[in-house]
Amino acid sequence: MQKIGVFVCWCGSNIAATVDVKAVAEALKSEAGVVFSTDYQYMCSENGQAMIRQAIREHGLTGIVVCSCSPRMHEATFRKTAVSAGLNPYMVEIANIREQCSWIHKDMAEGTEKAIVLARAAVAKLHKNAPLTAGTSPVTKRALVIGGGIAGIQTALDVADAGFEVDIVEKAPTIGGRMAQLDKTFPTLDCSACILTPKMVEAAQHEKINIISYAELDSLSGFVGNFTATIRKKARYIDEDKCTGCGVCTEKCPSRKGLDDFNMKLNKRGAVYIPFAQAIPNVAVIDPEQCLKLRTGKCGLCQKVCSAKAVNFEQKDELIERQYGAIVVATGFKPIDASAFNEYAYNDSPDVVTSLEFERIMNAAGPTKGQLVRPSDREHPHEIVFIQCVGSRCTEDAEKGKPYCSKICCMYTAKHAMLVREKYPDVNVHVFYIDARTPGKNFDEFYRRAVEQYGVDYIKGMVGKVSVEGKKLHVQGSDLLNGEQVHINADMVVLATAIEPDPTARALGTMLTASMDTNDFFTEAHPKLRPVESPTAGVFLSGVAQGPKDIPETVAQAGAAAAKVIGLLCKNELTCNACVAHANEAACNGCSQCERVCPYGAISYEEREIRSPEFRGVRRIAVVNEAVCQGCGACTVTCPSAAMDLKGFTNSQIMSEVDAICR
Amino acid sequence: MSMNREWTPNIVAFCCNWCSYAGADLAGSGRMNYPANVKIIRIPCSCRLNPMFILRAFQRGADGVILCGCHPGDCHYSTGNYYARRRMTVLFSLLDYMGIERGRTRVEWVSAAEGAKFAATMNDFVKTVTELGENKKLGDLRCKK
Amino acid sequence: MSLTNQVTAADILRISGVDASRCMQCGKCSGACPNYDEMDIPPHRFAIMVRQGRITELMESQAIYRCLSCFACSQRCPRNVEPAKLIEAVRLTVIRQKGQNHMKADSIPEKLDEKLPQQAIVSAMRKYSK
Amino acid sequence: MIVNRLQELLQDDENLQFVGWEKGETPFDRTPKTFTAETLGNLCYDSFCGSNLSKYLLSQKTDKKTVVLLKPCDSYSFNQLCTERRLNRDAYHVIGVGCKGKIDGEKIRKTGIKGILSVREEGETLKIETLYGTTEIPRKDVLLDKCLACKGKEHKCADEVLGESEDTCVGDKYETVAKLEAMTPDERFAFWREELSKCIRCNACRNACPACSCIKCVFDNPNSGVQNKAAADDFEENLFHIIRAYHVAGRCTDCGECSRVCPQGIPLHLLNRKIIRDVNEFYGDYQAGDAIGQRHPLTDFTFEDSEPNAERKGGGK
Repeated sequence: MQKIGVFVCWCGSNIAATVDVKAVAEALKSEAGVVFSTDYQYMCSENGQAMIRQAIREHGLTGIVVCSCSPRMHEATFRKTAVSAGLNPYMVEIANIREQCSWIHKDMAEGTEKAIVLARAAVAKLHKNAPLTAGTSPVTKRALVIGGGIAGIQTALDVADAGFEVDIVEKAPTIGGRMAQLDKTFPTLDCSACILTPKMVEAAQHEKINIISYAELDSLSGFVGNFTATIRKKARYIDEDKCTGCGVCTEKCPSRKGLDDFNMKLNKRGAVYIPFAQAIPNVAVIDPEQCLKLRTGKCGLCQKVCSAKAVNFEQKDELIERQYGAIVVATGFKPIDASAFNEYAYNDSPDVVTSLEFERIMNAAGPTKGQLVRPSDREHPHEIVFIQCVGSRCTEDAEKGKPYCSKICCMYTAKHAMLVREKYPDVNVHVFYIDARTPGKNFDEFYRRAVEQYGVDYIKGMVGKVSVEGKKLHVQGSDLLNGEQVHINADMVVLATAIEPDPTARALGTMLTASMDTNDFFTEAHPKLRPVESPTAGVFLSGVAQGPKDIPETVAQAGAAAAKVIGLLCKNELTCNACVAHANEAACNGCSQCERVCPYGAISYEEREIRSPEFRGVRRIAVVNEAVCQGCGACTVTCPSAAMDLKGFTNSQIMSEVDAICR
Repeated sequence: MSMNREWTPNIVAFCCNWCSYAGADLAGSGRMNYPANVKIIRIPCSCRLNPMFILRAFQRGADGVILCGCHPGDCHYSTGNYYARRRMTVLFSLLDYMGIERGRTRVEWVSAAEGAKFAATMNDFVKTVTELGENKKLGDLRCKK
Repeated sequence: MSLTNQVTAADILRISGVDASRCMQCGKCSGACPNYDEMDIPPHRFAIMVRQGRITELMESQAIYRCLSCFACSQRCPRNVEPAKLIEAVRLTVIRQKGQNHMKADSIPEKLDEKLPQQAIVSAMRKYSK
Repeated sequence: MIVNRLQELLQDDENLQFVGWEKGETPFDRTPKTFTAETLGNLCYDSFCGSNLSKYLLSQKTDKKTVVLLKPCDSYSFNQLCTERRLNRDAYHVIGVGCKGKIDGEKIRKTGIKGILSVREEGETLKIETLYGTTEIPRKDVLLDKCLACKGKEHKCADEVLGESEDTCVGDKYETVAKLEAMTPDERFAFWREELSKCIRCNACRNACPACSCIKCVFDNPNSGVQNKAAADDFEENLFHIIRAYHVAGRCTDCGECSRVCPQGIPLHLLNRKIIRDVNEFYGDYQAGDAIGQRHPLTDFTFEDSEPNAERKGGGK
């Protein structure tokens, strides 16, 4: 039997004006288990707290009920008070007689009656309370960043600068990501490589950063602070430590059939290649699909010409297992496949290109050395049509495309249009757009410059059809503002294709038990207040993996994610939530239903020796990882045998409250 | 004490800790009136509400039971209210099927900012249950006549 | 003959099964329309006018007869609004009210010209006779 | 035929055990039973083997490989128990046995036939030997109620199938549910009070139900807050059936055992069937036990699910 003390607060006149506090204290004296009951003007004041401490000691109280303001206000205060008098903090219950009683009722009798009921419910619950201890778990002081684009690089740099080790896992042979493929960046038009490559070098040279390139996460277990990751480092058939990046092998390779991914497959490359000049690591990689030696056993020319003896055809995939305290998802995006949009003749003409392809064409290190020429005949174009929203803003039930706005296309199209007009004033540029969306610092000014200074012809409306007519592309579209259909004979058409999460994201989300939306973007823990955290503790989000965004936003989010990671890693141990679920092994069926509704993947199962009146032997039992459980209670209701219960909000506690209220 | 007053229903309101309980607090800070016969029980999430709690409340004399939780999509635990929504849909339909008036059970999504909605919801719910009158059925839906 | 019965946007929704409010006025339909110059009301305006309830104007338009029913607009629409179905629905309401055919099978041969697509002839027969 | 096949299996592994039915004391009784090589001769399979062996398997676990006979409808329960990890699929050799609907002994009695000695099947006719001579009744007149809501002749889980099956479903199985939904709340309440007041709390429904298979029932669990403590707590007594129906929601395969075994003839399956109908209507068609590993609708959700408050006549449409 508990020995319970009841403390009724006046809160000045806030409570006392509509609740007869003395009558409440008096009425509670007759409740079973209540050995002490009193009232005071301000329970939360130092005097009030001293009164509680004294009562706990004098009467040997095992638990206290404070009838006062909302527990959201002072529950923490009174728990501390209890602790300082030697009670367990979870032996405190609050009856909310201010916000949910005195403030909403005007009649004294009514208010007093309700306050008594609320206090009784708190006493009834307290009878079933048990002391709880929040567990702790250690923190591995190393972070894993998945994805080596600008988002991943920035997060890694910020975390590493705070003194923590970071591993970047990048699936491509080099870090750099999409930003490395860009020519210029809006709205400042500075060269993408010029601002990215120094960061890549900084990451490579940082003593706390370890870049694991050409690798993917193979499996993951554990929980916040204690993840164990297995990383598959794919065979690149080149010894990374020996290769000097001299590039001799890439020149000598006789195979010339591989498509250059870095240049959006616009040109061919050898079977052994370095993605681009500033690649990091600056190490070659062999494409096993194209390599004659690996396919037929004949050739091996690269091995002969390599003075560093770095070529190793025997290399195998390597599995690396490491411990991490935090994981950052920075898997980025890819443009959607434009081939579904054949109304724009993407499949019919090489002169219809996507924006990222156009980016490579405009880039001095690209397939045309930066010369704006038509891919079909390498001739200089005179009329270019840009089409925006290709695959963006489509309804869910449309046969193709994405329902969201890809956010960056308006700006990069303005950038492309401007760059073309600046370098080649003889080229006419038309942009078909639905809405020009330019919210961002200096964004609208940038777009207006394209129109006003560079004379780009913006046409409000969509293109209905592009058809190949001889060497020309006949573009037929709407000019909604003029109320007419326009026809343009263009030399090139550039499609601002929607962006989508990288295809590896879905499997990664499953591995991390990090929730995703229907478009495979990672979901944030709270859309406004916790935008860089996944609901899964210890998993953080950086860059487009979470939703479409441009470079400045990505860098800002990368820094924010890093701050969250640092905040986690600088702790030596984590205090877990004390109100966690717990399975009663004697009643657990091991049926797996609770596991299915757990949003955190906190429930697993183990075979356990059970000795109960109903069962003797080894049985499958649910086990809750207390470091991961957040205490929502979804599992407790799914459990048909009530084996799963939630500490602090147990079935019998809530039942007792119900009984007290309905008495 | 209640002898001289006319009958008023006894209402149990289960509120999730993160949105609706805070919404109820906000109704209080805003001094928005709703009847005193609404008693709130705090649960961590709407998905913690076991149908047994509702049945128990009815059986012990509650005349109406309402669950308030975060709006779908805003759950603190990300998915709890989606499960609660399905569970309550099925339960309410079953109770209705057994003759318990639908008006005695309700789910309402109330955010931490919706103090006014909380008060309005409670006023409306109390009105509905008052019109239905005393709940004699569930306490009486027993195996022996 | 005047169009006496009031036709509402809801009627068009019911007949066509198309929710015109989903249209974002991108104009891709009108950009795709092969008979744009003949349409006094182009496809994208059908969507917005249905949404605004301006059905009578649509019923009095020439566009409902000039639409080739090639379905290019419906096929291209990124939001599944399917303007061709809206046009068809408006045309149907006219025919139902007038109680007569806009075109008779006998009058087709003289209207034929060799550029007319096969589909337009088939569609015309289906559209203009009850 | 079945026993022959089982003998064959014994030749490969003499340690096999078999779960089937055995003849009971009355002409209609068929009791679930585990057989060994020695007792296999007592195994019987005929038109009175209505009971669902899936649940029985839970109490018959051994290290030995078990051969189990499942009718098409039993296979759903078997799958569901495998989904819930209560049974290990690999531990069983499942023989799907043909079923053309099982006979309800009660229904034969209710026809007024007295002094029954034995029953013989001849095609679609039952020949009943009584103390007073032989009578005949059509087989289809005395099928179990659950057979009239047959889920089909397909075995959802079987390593081999012996014999032919037939879909004996007649009419709409939701007919009675719909009829109840169409009543006023007071009429519905009266109906259920009338039915549930017959309950003697014998727990036969709980014992027979393959979904109601908790190792420790919530009503026996002191931590549940609803444990039955005799007269001190009438909660269990009052609300047992609602809670039972809710606890098997999404997991009930509609096997009909609850009503079949109820000595008081309470149509308990009408509660489960209502939930099944609702779940199908709200969340799309779902059949518990269709396959192993399914995620049932109450442990799942979509963002667009309907709201609980929506007004539905009698909880129906």
